[in-house]
Amino acid sequence: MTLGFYPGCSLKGSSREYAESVLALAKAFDINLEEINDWNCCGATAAHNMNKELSLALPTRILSLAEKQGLKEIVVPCAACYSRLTVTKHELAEDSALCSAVTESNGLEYTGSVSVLNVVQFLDKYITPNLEGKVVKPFDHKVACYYGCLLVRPHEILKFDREEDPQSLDTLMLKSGATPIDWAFKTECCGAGLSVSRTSSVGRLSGKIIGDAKDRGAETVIVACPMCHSNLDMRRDAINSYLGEKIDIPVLYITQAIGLAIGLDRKELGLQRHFVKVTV
Amino acid sequence: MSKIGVFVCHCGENISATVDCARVAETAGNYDGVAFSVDYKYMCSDPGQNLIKNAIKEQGLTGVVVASCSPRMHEPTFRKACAEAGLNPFMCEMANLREHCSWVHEKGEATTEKAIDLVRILVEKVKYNHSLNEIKVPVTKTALVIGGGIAGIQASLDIANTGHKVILIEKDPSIGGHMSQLSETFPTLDCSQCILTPRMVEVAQHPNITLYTYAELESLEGFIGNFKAKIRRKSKSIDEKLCTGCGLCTTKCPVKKIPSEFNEGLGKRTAIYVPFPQAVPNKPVIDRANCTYYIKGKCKVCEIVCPTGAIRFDQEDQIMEVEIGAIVIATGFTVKQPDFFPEYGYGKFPDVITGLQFERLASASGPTLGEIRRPSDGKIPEKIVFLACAGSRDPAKGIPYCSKICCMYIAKHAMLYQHKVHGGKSYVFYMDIRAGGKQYEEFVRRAIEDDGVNYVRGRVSRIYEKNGKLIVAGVDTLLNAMPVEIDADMVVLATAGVANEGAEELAQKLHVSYDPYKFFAEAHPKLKPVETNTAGIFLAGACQAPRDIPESVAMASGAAVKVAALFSKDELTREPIIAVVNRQAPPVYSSCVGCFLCVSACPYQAIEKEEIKNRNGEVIKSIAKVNPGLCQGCGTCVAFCRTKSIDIQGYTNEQMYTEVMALLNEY
Amino acid sequence: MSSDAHHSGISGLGGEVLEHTEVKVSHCYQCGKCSAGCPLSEEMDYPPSVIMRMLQTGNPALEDKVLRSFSIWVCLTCEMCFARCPMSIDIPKMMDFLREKSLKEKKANPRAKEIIAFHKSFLDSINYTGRLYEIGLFVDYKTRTLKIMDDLALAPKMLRRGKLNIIPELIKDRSGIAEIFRKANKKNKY
Amino acid sequence: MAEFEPKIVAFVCNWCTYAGADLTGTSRIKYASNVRIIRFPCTGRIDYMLLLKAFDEGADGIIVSGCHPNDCHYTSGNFHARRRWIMFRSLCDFTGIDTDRIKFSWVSAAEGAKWADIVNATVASIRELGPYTDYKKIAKYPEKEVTHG
Ligand SMILES: Cc1cc2nc3c(=O)[nH]c(=O)nc-3n(C[C@H](O)[C@H](O)[C@H](O)COP(=O)(O)OP(=O)(O)OC[C@H]3O[C@@H](n4cnc5c(N)ncnc54)[C@H](O)[C@@H]3O)c2cc1C
Ligand SMILES: Cc1cc2nc3c(=O)[nH]c(=O)nc-3n(C[C@H](O)[C@H](O)[C@H](O)COP(=O)(O)OP(=O)(O)OC[C@H]3O[C@@H](n4cnc5c(N)ncnc54)[C@H](O)[C@@H]3O)c2cc1C
Ligand code: SF4
Ligand code: SF4
Ligand code: SF4
Ligand code: SF4
Ligand code: SF4
Ligand code: SF4
Ligand code: SF4
Ligand code: SF4
Repeated sequence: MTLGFYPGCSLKGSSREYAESVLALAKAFDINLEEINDWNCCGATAAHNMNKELSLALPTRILSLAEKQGLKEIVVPCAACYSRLTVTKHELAEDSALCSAVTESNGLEYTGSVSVLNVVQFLDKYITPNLEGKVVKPFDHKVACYYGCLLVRPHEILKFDREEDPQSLDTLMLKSGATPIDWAFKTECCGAGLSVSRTSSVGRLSGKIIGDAKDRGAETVIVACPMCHSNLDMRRDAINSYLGEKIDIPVLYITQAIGLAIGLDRKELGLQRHFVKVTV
Repeated sequence: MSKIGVFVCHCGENISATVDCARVAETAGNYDGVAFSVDYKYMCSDPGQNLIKNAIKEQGLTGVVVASCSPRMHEPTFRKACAEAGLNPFMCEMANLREHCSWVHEKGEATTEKAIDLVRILVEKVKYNHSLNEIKVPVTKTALVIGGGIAGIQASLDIANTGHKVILIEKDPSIGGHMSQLSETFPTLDCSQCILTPRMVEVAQHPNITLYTYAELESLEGFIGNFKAKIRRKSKSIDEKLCTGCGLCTTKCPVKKIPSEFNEGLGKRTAIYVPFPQAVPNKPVIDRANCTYYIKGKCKVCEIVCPTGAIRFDQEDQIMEVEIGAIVIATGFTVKQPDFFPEYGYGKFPDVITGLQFERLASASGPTLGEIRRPSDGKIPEKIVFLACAGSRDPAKGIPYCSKICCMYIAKHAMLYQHKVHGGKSYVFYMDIRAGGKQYEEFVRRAIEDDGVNYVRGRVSRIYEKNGKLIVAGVDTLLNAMPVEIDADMVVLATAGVANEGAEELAQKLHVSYDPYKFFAEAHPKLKPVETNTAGIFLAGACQAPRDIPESVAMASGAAVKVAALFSKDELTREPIIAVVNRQAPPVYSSCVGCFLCVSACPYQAIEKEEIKNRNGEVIKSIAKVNPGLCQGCGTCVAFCRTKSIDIQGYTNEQMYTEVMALLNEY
Repeated sequence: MSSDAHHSGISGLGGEVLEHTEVKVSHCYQCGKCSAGCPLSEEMDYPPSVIMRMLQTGNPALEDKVLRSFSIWVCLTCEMCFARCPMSIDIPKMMDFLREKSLKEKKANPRAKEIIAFHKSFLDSINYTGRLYEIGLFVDYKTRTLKIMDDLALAPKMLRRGKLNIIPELIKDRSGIAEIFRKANKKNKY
Repeated sequence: MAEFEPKIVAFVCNWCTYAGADLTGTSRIKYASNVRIIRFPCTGRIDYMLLLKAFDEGADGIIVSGCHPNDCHYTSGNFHARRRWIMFRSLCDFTGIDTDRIKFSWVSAAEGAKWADIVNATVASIRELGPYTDYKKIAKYPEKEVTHG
C-alpha cells in the first residue's frame, strides 16, 4: 500500500521526531509513504497573513506536484499544512475564476483530484482497523488530547470532527490503551505563529493549556501538530514562568504514543529529541 | 337578448363637475342590449334607488349598471335595491365614475370619454353575469380546543360561557401546560399555581366543557361549521369512573426513578403517576413504557393496593368521532434543551440548566421546595449566571428570531434568586433587553436597581468546568469588549422557545399553514392574528409564536369571540364568489384533465381530487373539485388552469375577456 | 432592490472587505462573542467585535485606525471567532485582507514590527530555498529586529536534539518558486 | 401632429390597488386620464393571456398592480402572480413582446399618491415608446404555449 506524503518544513527540521514516528508507524503497518518530489513550503501563517496570492499559489504547487506524481491521497501530518492545503482546495473549488487565475499565472496544472488526509484521518483509515492485535504495551496513562485550532476549524471547510470538544484523538488514544481525560482546553489556541515574535503571548496561551491538563491529572499531552508541539514543549520555560511553577508533563505526538503502544523503539520514535523529558 | 339598465349618477357635483353625465347616459343608451339609460343627481338616495327598482319592474331589466362611486362604497346598497325589485343581486355591477374618473381628472372631453369607456366595459360584463345565490352552510355549534395550556383553558372557558359546547383535548395526563410549571410570573410576581389552578378546576366543572386528557387529534375532515374530528383517547390503564384519586397506587408503585417531565427531569416520579399535585383531572395514568408489568409481565402492585379496583391493564386506546363547527389550536410551544449548545458543554454539565428547570427550582411545590439548589450536589449557588438569547437570534447554530419571553423571565429569575439567596451574586449576559410590555421595563429596572442584578452586555463565548466551578467567559461590549470571566456555581440558559415537536404533523392534519419555524401561521400578521387561512380554525397562545401569558390569554379570548361569532348564527352565508370546476355530460364529464396544478396553487387547500366512477365503481376519471366551504374566491386557481376548466363566479374568464375587449374596441 | 448600498458600513473599507472577502460588516450585531472567545483579545488595542463596529461606522478616521491597529497583526487566525459567531462572520478572512491592505498602505502598526519581520523572514526563506530554513529564518529575523538576545538559549538546545538543519534543504525548482513570489509580489509586495 | 395618447389598461386587485386608486380619488390627486382599471379579486387571478389579449386589442401599455408582498388579502395570491410573471416575462422576451410596456407594481390601499405616480410615469414612458404597432407584427404568437402564462 502506497500513499502520498507531504511532510512540510517543520517535519524536516524542528519537528523531525514527528516525521520519524509517522514513518515508523507506517512501516510497522506495511504502508509506504511516498514523499512528493521537490515539494515546497505551504507558506504557513506568514503567507496568508501577508499575501493572499502567495497563500494560494504555494499550496497549489504542492497539490499539482502530487497530481503529476499520480498520488490520489496524501498524508499531511502537520495540522497547519493540512489546513492550508484543505482551505486552498476549497477556495479553488468554490471559485473557478480564482482557480484559473492561480493556476494559469503560475503555469500549474491542477484538477483538484488529490485528497488530503490529516494525521487522524490517516490513522483512522489505515492504522486503527489493524491496531487491536498489535498493541503490546497499552499506553496506560491519563492523557489530555490537544487538538489546537487548525485541525478542527473552520468546520465549514474541513468538516472534520466537531469544533467544540472534538473526540477523534481521544478515541484513538482509548484504542491504544490510554485513559483520555475530559478537559477544557482541547481547542484553545496555543499561540501558534507567534512563537518567535511574541513569546510572551505563547507563554500565556500555552500556559493555560498545560496548566489545565496538569490540574486535571494528565500524565501526558497528546498533539497532532508540530506548531502545537513546539509551543507546548520547546516553550516550556515561558510556560513555567507564566504559571509560576515547574510543570514537566511531556508532550507526545499521537504517532509517538501509538508507536509506544505497539512496542516500537523509543529512539525510532524520536522521543529523545523533546525538550521536556519523556518519562512515560 | 339582454335588457340592461344604465344609471348614471351626478353625485351632486362630484361627478357632473368634470363628466358630462347626460352624454354618458345617452351614449350608453345606444349600446346593444341596453334597454334603459338615465342620469340622476343622487342614485344612492331613496328616489334614486326607486328609479332603479321601478325601471327593473317596468322594463323587465335583466341587468343593471350603476355608474357612480366606488363599488367598495355602495355595491351592497344597489345590489340590495335590485334584489328588492326581484332582480338577482349579482346581476348588478358598478362603474366607478367618481373615485377613478371625475375626482382624478380635469373637466374635459377625455374625462367624459373615459367615463363612457368605464360604463361600456361593465355593460358588456353584465351581459355575461349569472344569477348567483349566497352560499348557506349549517353550523355545528360545538368547538374543539386542542391543547390545555393557559391559552386553551381561557379559550374553552370563554366559549363555554357564551353558552356553546366545547370539547377540550390535551395530550398530557393533566391540563395546565407550561404555566403550571412556572414559579411566579412577571411582571407582577404572583404565584402561577394560585392564578391558574382555579381556572383548571373551572374547566373540569363547567357544564359546557367536555375534557379529554391523554387525548390527541387523529384526523380531521370537513370545513367551517361542519368539521368531523377523530380523537384518540390514549389508554390511561385505569377506569376513571371508579378511581377516586386516593393516590395509594402512586405511593406504592415500586418504579420510582423516572425523571419527572413536570419537574423537567429535576425530580422523579413513579410509573403510575399524577404529573403534579394540583393536576386536573387528579387521577393517575400508567406510563406503559416504564411500568414493570408492561415490560416484564409482572408486578401489579397498583392493582393490589387500589381500594376501588380501578386499574385496567388491558384497556385500549379509544378512537372517538365528534362533530364540531370550529377549532381553536392552543398547543403551545417548547424550549430547546442545552444539549444543543456545543460551546456551553453539549448538556454535559449538570449545573447548566434551562429556564424551565429554574422555574421548578424556584417553585414552592418543586423538587427543592422553592430553594435554589444546584442539581449536581444540592448546594445553594453563591454565584449564578443567566445567559440570554441561548440559541435565539443565532442564525448560525440556532434560530434567527427572538424568543420574546426570555428577557422577561431572566429578569424574574435573577430577581427571585436575589430574594431567596441573600448575599448571592447574579449576572445576566444579554445583547438587548426586550421588555416591551405594560410594566415590563419597570420590572427589569427593578431587578437591576433594587435587587442588584449585574447586567453585562455581551454574548458568552463558552462555559467550562474547573474545580467545581463553571467558568463563564464573556466580554462587556460596553467597555471596549473587556473580558469578563465569572466562576459561577450555576448557569441558567434562556434557551430558545421553539415549536412543539409534531406541530408540522398536526398542521397537516388540520390543513393550516405553518411558518418556516413550524409555528402555526396566522391569516394576516396584523389584522387576522387569531385566524388561520382555513376558515373556522383559529389560533391561541404560543403555538403561533413565542408568547407570554397576557398575550396568550388575549389571543385566546380573541379566538373565542371569533368562534362565538360563528356560532351566533344557525347558518353561514357567504358571497358566492367562489371557484367551480366545469362539469359536462358523459363521456367527457369535465374538461379538467386532472393535472391538479390548481390544487397546489390554492392558498386555502380548497380544491380536492374527485373520482368519477362508473356504475361498477371503477374510476373513470380524476378531476378537481372545489369545496365551497373552503374557497375564498381569490381566483389563483383560474390563472393556473391550462385547460380553463376551473372558473370563478363573478370574475369568469368570459367576463374578464369581454371587459378587455369592450374597453379597447370603441363603438 | 439594494438598500445595502446605502448602508454606511458598505461603502469605504467595509465595502472593500465585502468585495474581497464576502464578509458583510453590517451583519455583525455586536454581541461580543468573538471578543469573548478570542485568545488574543486582551493583547489587542481593539478586540475583534470593536474592529467590526469601527468598520460599520464607515467613518474614514476609524477605518484608518483599523488599518493602523495592532489587533490585525496579533490575530493568529485561530478561527475561534468564526467558529462561534452567531452570524457566521468570517473575521479571520477579513483580518487577512486588512493586514494585506495595511501593509500596502504602509500603515502597519509599529508594535507589530517583530510579527511582520518574522513573517517576512519566513517568506524570504521560502523564496530563496523553496522551504523553510529555520536557522536562516532565525538569523534573518534577528537582524531585522535586532532582538539578538531573545531565544539565544534555544538554538544550541535544538541543535543538540537534531532539531535544526545546518544546511538548508533546497528544492530543485527554485526558479519556479521565485517566479511564484515575483508574480504574487507584483500585485502586492509583502 | 397631436401628441400621442397611449391606451393603458390596469389590471388591479380588489383589496389593495383598487382601494388605493379609490384613495387617490378621495384625496383628489390628479393623474393622466389614459388609464382604464379592470378589477380582479386578486392579482393571483390575473391570467397573463389577458395581457396579450389587451395588446392584441390595441393597448399600448399595461399596469398590473396588487398588494405588497405579505399583505395579500388571500395570503399568497400575489406571490403566485409574481412567480408566473417571471415565467411570462421570459416568454415575452422570447417571443419579442416588449416587456417595457408592462409595469408591475405594488400599491396598497393607503398609497393613493403612489397610484397617481405610477399611472403618470407609465403614461409618460409609453408615450415615449410610441403606439404599440409592433405587436401586430409579432402577434402570430404560439397561442397554445402561452396559455399557462
Ligand atoms: C422559563 C419560562 C418562564 C416563563 N415565565 C413567564 C412569566 O413569568 N410570565 C408570563 O407571562 N409568561 C411566562 N412564560 C411564558 C408562558 O409559559 C407561556 O406564555 C404560556 O405557557 C403559553 O401558553 P399556551 O397555552 O399557549 O402554551 P403551553 O403552556 O405550551 O400549553 C400547551 C398545551 O397544549 C398541549 N398540547 C401540545 N400539543 C398537543 C397536541 N398535539 N394535542 C393536544 N394537546 C397538545 C400541551 O401538552 C400543553 O398542555 C414563561 C416561559 C418559560 C419557558
Ligand atoms: C409612529 C408610530 C408608528 C407605528 N407603526 C406601527 C406599525 O408599523 N405596525 C404596527 O403594528 N403598529 C404601529 N403603530 C402602533 C399602532 O398605531 C397602534 O397599535 C394602533 O393604532 C392601536 O389602535 P387602537 O385602536 O388601540 O388605538 P388608536 O389608533 O389610538 O384609536 C383610538 C380611537 O379612539 C378615539 N377616542 C379616543 N378617546 C375617545 C373617547 N373618549 N371617546 C370616543 N373616542 C375616543 C380616538 O379618536 C381614536 O380614533 C405605530 C404607532 C406609532 C405612534
Ligand atoms: S389507588 Fe385506585 S382509586 Fe386510588 S388513585 Fe390509584 S387508581 Fe385511583
Ligand atoms: S404494575 Fe406498573 S404501575 Fe402498577 S405498581 Fe407495578 S410498576 Fe407501578
Ligand atoms: S427575549 Fe431577550 S433573551 Fe429572549 S431571544 Fe429575545 S432578546 Fe434574547
Ligand atoms: S421605548 Fe420604544 S424605542 Fe425604546 S426600546 Fe421600547 S419600543 Fe424601542
Ligand atoms: S388546473 Fe384545471 S385541469 Fe388541472 S386539475 Fe385544476 S381544474 Fe383540472
Ligand atoms: S378561488 Fe382561490 S380559494 Fe377558491 S379554489 Fe381557487 S385558489 Fe382556492
Ligand atoms: S461574534 Fe459575530 S456578530 Fe458577534 S460581535 Fe463578533 S462578529 Fe459581530
Ligand atoms: S482568528 Fe484572530 S480575531 Fe479571531 S479569535 Fe482567533 S485571534 Fe482572535
